[in-house]
Amino acid sequence: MPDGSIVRPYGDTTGDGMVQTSFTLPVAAGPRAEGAALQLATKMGIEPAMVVHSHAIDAGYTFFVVYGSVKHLVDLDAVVVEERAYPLLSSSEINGAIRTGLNRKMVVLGACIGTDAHTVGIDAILNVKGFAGEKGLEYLREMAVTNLGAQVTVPELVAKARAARADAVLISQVVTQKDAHLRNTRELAAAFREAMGESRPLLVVGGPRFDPAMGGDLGVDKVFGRGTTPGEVASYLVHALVPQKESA
Amino acid sequence: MPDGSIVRPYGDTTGDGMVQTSFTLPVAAGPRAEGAALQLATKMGIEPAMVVHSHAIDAGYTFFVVYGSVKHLVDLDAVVVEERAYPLLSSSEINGAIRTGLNRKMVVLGACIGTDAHTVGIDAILNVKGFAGEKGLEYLREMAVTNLGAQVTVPELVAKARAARADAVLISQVVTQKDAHLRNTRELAAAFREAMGESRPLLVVGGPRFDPAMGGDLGVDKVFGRGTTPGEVASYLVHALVPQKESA
Amino acid sequence: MTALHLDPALVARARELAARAAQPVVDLAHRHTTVSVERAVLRLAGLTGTDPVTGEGRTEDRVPWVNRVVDAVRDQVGLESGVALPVWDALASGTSLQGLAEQVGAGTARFQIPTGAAADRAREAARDAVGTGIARIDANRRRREELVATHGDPPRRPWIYLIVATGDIHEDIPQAQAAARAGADVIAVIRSTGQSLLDYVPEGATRTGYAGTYATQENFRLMRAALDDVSAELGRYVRLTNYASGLCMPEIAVLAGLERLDMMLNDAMYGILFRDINPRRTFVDQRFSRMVHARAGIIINTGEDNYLTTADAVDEAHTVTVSQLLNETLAKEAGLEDWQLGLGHAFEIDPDREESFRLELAHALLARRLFPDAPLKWMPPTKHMTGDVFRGYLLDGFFNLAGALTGQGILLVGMMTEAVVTPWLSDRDLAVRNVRYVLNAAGNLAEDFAPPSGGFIDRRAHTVLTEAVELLGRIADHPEGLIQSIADGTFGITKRPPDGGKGLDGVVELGPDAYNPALELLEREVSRA
Amino acid sequence: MTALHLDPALVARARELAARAAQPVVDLAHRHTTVSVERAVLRLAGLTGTDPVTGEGRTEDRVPWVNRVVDAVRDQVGLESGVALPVWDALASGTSLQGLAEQVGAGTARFQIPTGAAADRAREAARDAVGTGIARIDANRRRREELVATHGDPPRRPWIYLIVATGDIHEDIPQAQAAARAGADVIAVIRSTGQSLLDYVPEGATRTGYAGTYATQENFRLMRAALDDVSAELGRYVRLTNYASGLCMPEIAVLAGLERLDMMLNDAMYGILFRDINPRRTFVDQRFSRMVHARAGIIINTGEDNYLTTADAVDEAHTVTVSQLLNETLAKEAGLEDWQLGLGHAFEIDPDREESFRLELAHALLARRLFPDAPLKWMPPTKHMTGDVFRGYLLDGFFNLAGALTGQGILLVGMMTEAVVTPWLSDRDLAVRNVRYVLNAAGNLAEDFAPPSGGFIDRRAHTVLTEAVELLGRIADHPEGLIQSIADGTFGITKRPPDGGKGLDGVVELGPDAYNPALELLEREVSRA
Ligand code: B12
Ligand code: B12
Ligand SMILES: Cc1ncc(COP(=O)(O)O)c(C=O)c1O
Ligand SMILES: Cc1ncc(COP(=O)(O)O)c(C=O)c1O
Repeated sequence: MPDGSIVRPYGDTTGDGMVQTSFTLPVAAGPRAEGAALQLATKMGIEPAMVVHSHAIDAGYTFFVVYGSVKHLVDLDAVVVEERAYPLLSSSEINGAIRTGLNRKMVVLGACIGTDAHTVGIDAILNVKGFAGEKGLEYLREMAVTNLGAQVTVPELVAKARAARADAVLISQVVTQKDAHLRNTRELAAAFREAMGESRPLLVVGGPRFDPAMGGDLGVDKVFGRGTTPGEVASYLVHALVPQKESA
Repeated sequence: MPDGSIVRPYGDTTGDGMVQTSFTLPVAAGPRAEGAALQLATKMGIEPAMVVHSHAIDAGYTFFVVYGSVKHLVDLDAVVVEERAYPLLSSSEINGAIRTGLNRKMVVLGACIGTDAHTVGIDAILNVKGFAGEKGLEYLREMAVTNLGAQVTVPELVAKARAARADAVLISQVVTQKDAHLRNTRELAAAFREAMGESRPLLVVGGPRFDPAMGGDLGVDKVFGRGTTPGEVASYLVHALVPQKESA
Repeated sequence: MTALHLDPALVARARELAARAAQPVVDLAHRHTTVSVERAVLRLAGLTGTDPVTGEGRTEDRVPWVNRVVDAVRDQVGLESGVALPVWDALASGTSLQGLAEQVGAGTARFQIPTGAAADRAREAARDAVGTGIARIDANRRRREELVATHGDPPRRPWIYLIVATGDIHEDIPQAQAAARAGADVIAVIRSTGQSLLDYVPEGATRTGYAGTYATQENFRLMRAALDDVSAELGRYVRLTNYASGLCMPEIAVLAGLERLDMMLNDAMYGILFRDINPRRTFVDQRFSRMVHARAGIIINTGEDNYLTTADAVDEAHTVTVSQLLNETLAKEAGLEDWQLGLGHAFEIDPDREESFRLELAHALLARRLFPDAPLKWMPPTKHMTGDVFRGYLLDGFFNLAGALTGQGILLVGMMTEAVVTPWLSDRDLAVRNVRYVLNAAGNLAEDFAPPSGGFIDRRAHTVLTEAVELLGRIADHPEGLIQSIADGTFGITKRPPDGGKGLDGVVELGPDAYNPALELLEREVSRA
Repeated sequence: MTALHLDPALVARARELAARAAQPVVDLAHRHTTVSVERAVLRLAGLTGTDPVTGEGRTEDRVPWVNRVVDAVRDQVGLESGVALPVWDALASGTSLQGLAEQVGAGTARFQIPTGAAADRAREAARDAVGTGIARIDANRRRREELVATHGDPPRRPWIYLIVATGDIHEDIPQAQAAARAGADVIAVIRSTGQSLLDYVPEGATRTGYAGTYATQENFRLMRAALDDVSAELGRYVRLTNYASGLCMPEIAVLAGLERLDMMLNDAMYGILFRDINPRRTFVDQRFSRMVHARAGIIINTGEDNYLTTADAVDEAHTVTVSQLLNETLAKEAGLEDWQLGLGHAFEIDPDREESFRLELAHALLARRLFPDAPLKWMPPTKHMTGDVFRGYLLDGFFNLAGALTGQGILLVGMMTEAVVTPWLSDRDLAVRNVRYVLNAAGNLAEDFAPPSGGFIDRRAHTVLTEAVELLGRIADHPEGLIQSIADGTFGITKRPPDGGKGLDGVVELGPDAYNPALELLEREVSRA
């Protein structure tokens, strides 16, 4: 592996730029379809592109597998990484920080909003059982966690958050078809802004298809993606909600 | 399937532009690598791109699977198809055309050049056994076919072609690593130009990784790719070598 | 094939305990009705359409007339007697059911509970009206039998079951036809997320679902017609499946019968556990819906596979067996026969676990032996699928092999993109190629598959059966049986209290004069069974 | 595991016929030497390096001194007596072997065949010189045994065998180490296309191969050292493999012994059939090379898999069995023991063929039963692999399963990109994950795999064995045995006449006074065997 900041995909030789791709075109199988596949591959920057496989799907579609070298360079310096801007804390550090910094329990609400009924993800974060060996937030003595479960409507959630004087609201979105997760998240953010303005709780969303970099444009404070662990989330909550000097 | 001339890849909805791609980057697994993968996907035109999987390979590499929608449009009208510019003839038509049009047997030489020892492809075209149910060129009464087998050097081949007064020389190139097939083909074309100029035999090359459209730039008369059948080749030879009016 | 033998005494005990555990639920169902059961009665009597003044423009948001009428009856006279008596009493004046609905819309309809002769007339009229719906269901059943006779059944078991889920019926249709041409024997159209929580059945041809397409009578009709075309084209009857479980189980069951669907996902507990629907509501609804399925000759598919997405497939394997036995008991009580019981189970063991494949075989064989005459539904890996689609394609191949080795009846084809997107056209095509390879190349490997008694697979199967019997014992011994065990989180480690969840307000205790013409007509079926 | 039993009489008959069919080849080998055998003698005596004035700059194009010397001897006095006598006679004057080579380069060296006392002195000197090479091979064998003892052998069978082939030794090394960390037990570095047709062994660390990396002593050394490092890191001795078959079989075998390679592709017929090398040349070369391997404790891998890439895997299955029996006979005659016989076979049946997987199992089981003590080498699908890499990944999974079910010894890991490119880093990584899944999840399925006698698999195995015995009979009955059958196109439907092909001019009939110190020292081995 080269240590320069410019890299290319690696097939079997440094710099060969090799990638694999597959897709279906709504074109009947045949030379025209193959040509169309090559055209697309070329537009994707694969040159030379090899259409190594194609087969008809039903009458009007053709599936392709294409291999080749992409001309694009990857500039590692230009990569914006959501580097964790806060330390990973142990359970006792977290409890300690809250006790001293907040001198009351931190109130956390969790739910799956909209029609999404996938609770395994939020449960993994909240329930004692936890995830990847880490216990969930409910296990933390200084957090008062309520898991509202699935299919909670945004209005319900806003009402519950106000009533519970929640410090943070954690929501999960797993269904992404037609970008449902993005729309629902924006709707949530808007509703909280609307209802509580500045005094709104910290909004945290998570789900396997979120890009952690997109928090800002969704109007929430933090976005967690694939494979998040409870510890990361708890540490973030402390970082974001407990006066800094203390949590240091 | 839409009949417009502009199409996009099809995932599960017309126009969604969905594609799958996978590649390895010479970057240690981690957020930086994920970001790099997203950057590459974006450069390939995949927006939004989802890095749906990644795992470390050894210490310094990461493998990625990415899904997403490519913004590129495929213009079917712009597709240059090597439409067969000649009719597919039956064995008897071919023999007939040669007899009447050439009034002698058509002399065909076949070989794998360079260090390439893959003969199954050329054998499929030449040997009686044939391919995909079609008998090979040796089966045609009016063709005098010699299969020189594998690992024939270019000088040997030129000499043999001259001696045999070959009408056509068919060569196969299967190994493509480091574009060996392209280099070898160009070398072959140059050698024949050199040695015989205008009077050189028809040069036909084939192999699974050739793009039939690239004949010109390789300096040969015709290129055949994946899944070629003997009938296509024989028909082409008649088309190219037998005075037109006759072969009609 | 294998000689795996189960202790017949243990098996008998399991069934007896399951019956006992389910009894409180059956009693509950006999004592109650629900808004959806009553709406189903009106649907059988032919009431369709929606109230044009409701909804936000999209037909699928409009409130169906059946809801308006049942709500009106409930407001005015309550549902303790069912809707049939007040409605057909109101119709005695001569107005049509549709006309009455419009009066309800206009707020001019008045209901009362008829008594004496009026009640007799209302009962009779209701029976006739509902009878036409049942007759149509019967006709569809005969029609199916004819079509199977002409086009033929799939060449071999397991039947290949494919899902389409674009959200748009007009995208679903070509994809379903493509899937059938590619080899699918059964097409399932999954519903838009959360439809199961709507307390009404949307209407019309819909194009706006999320991760699934609305289950509407019109969508049913369009898809069944499209599949009839490919069936003729392919010379093989292609079956259509949809989902009953949810708040509208009874009505969807009726619509499935009216539009000749062939299979329905119908689980006695799925709605409770995975949609947080009230247990009482679900238990009343499921019984009615299953009686309709029984009459329609529809094969039900149960949802035990879902447990393994929230619970561990090895630790909780016995809960699947317990649930299968409970679903069987409840299904038979509702008149379904063995050949209609597509009991569910799944290939959900962590693939990184040592011996995972042989554990799967042990579980699948246990189900096969326990329900020899049921067309078991074998579900693919989902929970442990990842974005590594190559690995996913391999796992699905081994899932297919397990299906062939253990003689499963219905094989839900797994998708390599399970962890990524709802299936693409190409995912489905590749998935069927995977199935075809495995069945052609290794389909008969069962001949060489003979887990020795006392061997790993044999021991595992017996362990699971024993654990299942123990659990059934605990459930049966509790006065409230099943209902209590659900509250305790026995299935899918999900706790659901008897009075929690959605739709409880739609449950009504029946009065002495309660009358439900559909039940009356269908009970015959049950007694026949 | 399975009870497949082969008729012992038939098996015995097969071996006896194989021995008879191979005898003419053995006799031929005894009566001849080749330029490569003689060069191997000089290499054992320590002659290395290339003639600087040859080649086009790249070291790998330069002519090695061993070639220059053997050619010079041949020009001046012929090779009928071998090189040892004339060379060590010339060295009597006191010059070093290296010095003599330079004289040859300068054209000043003069050779003669010594007689009487001079001949005795030359023989003795030659024996001592070659003895040092043999001693180094022996030391390497002991060293391997030590390292295996310290690091340990792979935890289980089959051993996982991975190929690297970048063409550049410096890309190969990190890839080989990555492969080992990913789980490879054996690393094979395939050669640049066509190296096997070079009548010399290139020298140096090379970066310019096509679809493979040159087999050079330096490349051997670099890779073995790199693997020794990972072996220590992983606590598992990672074996290294290269290819002997070709025009330089004897020399490459010597280099493999000198650099402690652990396995070598070495087939008595591969060069003939797939590289059009002259049959006589190959038969003489293979015997010498195998004697060296025997001494070095190297496991050979034969190439029957290749037949199935040009011939149909079902129609010609028996030719694989025949070839395995011939390779066994010839190997034993050369002193190799059962544990050194990695006999090849492959999963090459058309996957679209009904029952293809069970046919594969039948063939693989036959080999397993026929050679119970040999570490069979199980080769993946190649011919029927296509650009559909998903299908390819699935096929490789079933290939892995077949390997586990039938107890194969060495599993050459298949690549999903087989039909596309030489393996990428990621292909290899995904391929090992595939193997790991199959072996972890289903590795013990053999316990449940019991093809009934009289069943499909049993019948197929017997058919193939019977066809093999018939063919062996026909070969054995012919005066020229094997040589004739090769001319007839018996293997891989490829015809190779005795006097055709490359390298015939390198074959020399031995004279009465012929002397080969290496053979003399190695024969002991043979007689020991
Ligand atoms: C389990 C499961 C179900 C179960 C859910 C049970 C339950 N109570 O949750 C059941 C069977 C009920 C189900 C049903 C459906 N499912 Co579902 N299901 C899955 C499955 C197999 C696994 C999901 C899962 O549990 N992952 C494990 C958890 C731990 O991972 P996770 O969710 O990513 O969570 C982690 C991170 O994302 C993050 N995280 C997640 N949420 C949050 C929240 C916060 C605040 C934070 C900080 C972090 C965080 O932390 C977690 C731990 O690392 C996936 C396929 C797959 N393999 O991914 C499909 C999948 C998610 N389902 C899908 C669909 C479509 C459905 C249905 C709509 C299908 C249908 N029409 O019937 C139904 C209806 C569900 C509904 N109404 O929403 C699709 C979604 C497609 C898409 N991308 O839009 C998937 C991808 C399958 C597919 N390919 O079709 N499903
Ligand atoms: C069979 C085979 C072999 C056999 C060859 C036997 C023989 N006598 O041909 C053996 C085992 C000897 C072999 C050896 C090697 N092989 Co090989 N082999 C293959 C394999 C499995 C199949 C090729 C084949 O027969 N295809 C079937 C024929 C019918 O298809 P085809 O060649 O494409 O031909 C069709 C068309 O292309 C066209 N066509 C082809 N030629 C011509 C010519 C004309 C004039 C026309 C008109 C048409 C035409 O028509 C044909 C019919 O449709 C491929 C992998 C694969 N599945 O493709 C690897 C493959 C080609 N081999 C490969 C390699 C690297 C080698 C080796 C170099 C490996 C090594 N270092 O040891 C060696 C050495 C070979 C050498 N020196 O060239 C690589 C090439 C990689 C690359 N793209 O550069 C492949 C792709 C495998 C891999 N992924 O590594 N191989
Ligand atoms: C038995 C059963 N019913 C219904 C469904 C679908 O329910 P919903 O539409 O609520 O996702 C499923 C899905 O897994 C199921 O298993
Ligand atoms: C027995 C044997 N030897 C050698 C080779 C490699 O030979 P070459 O380097 O000529 O490709 C192979 C490759 O398949 C083989 O099977």
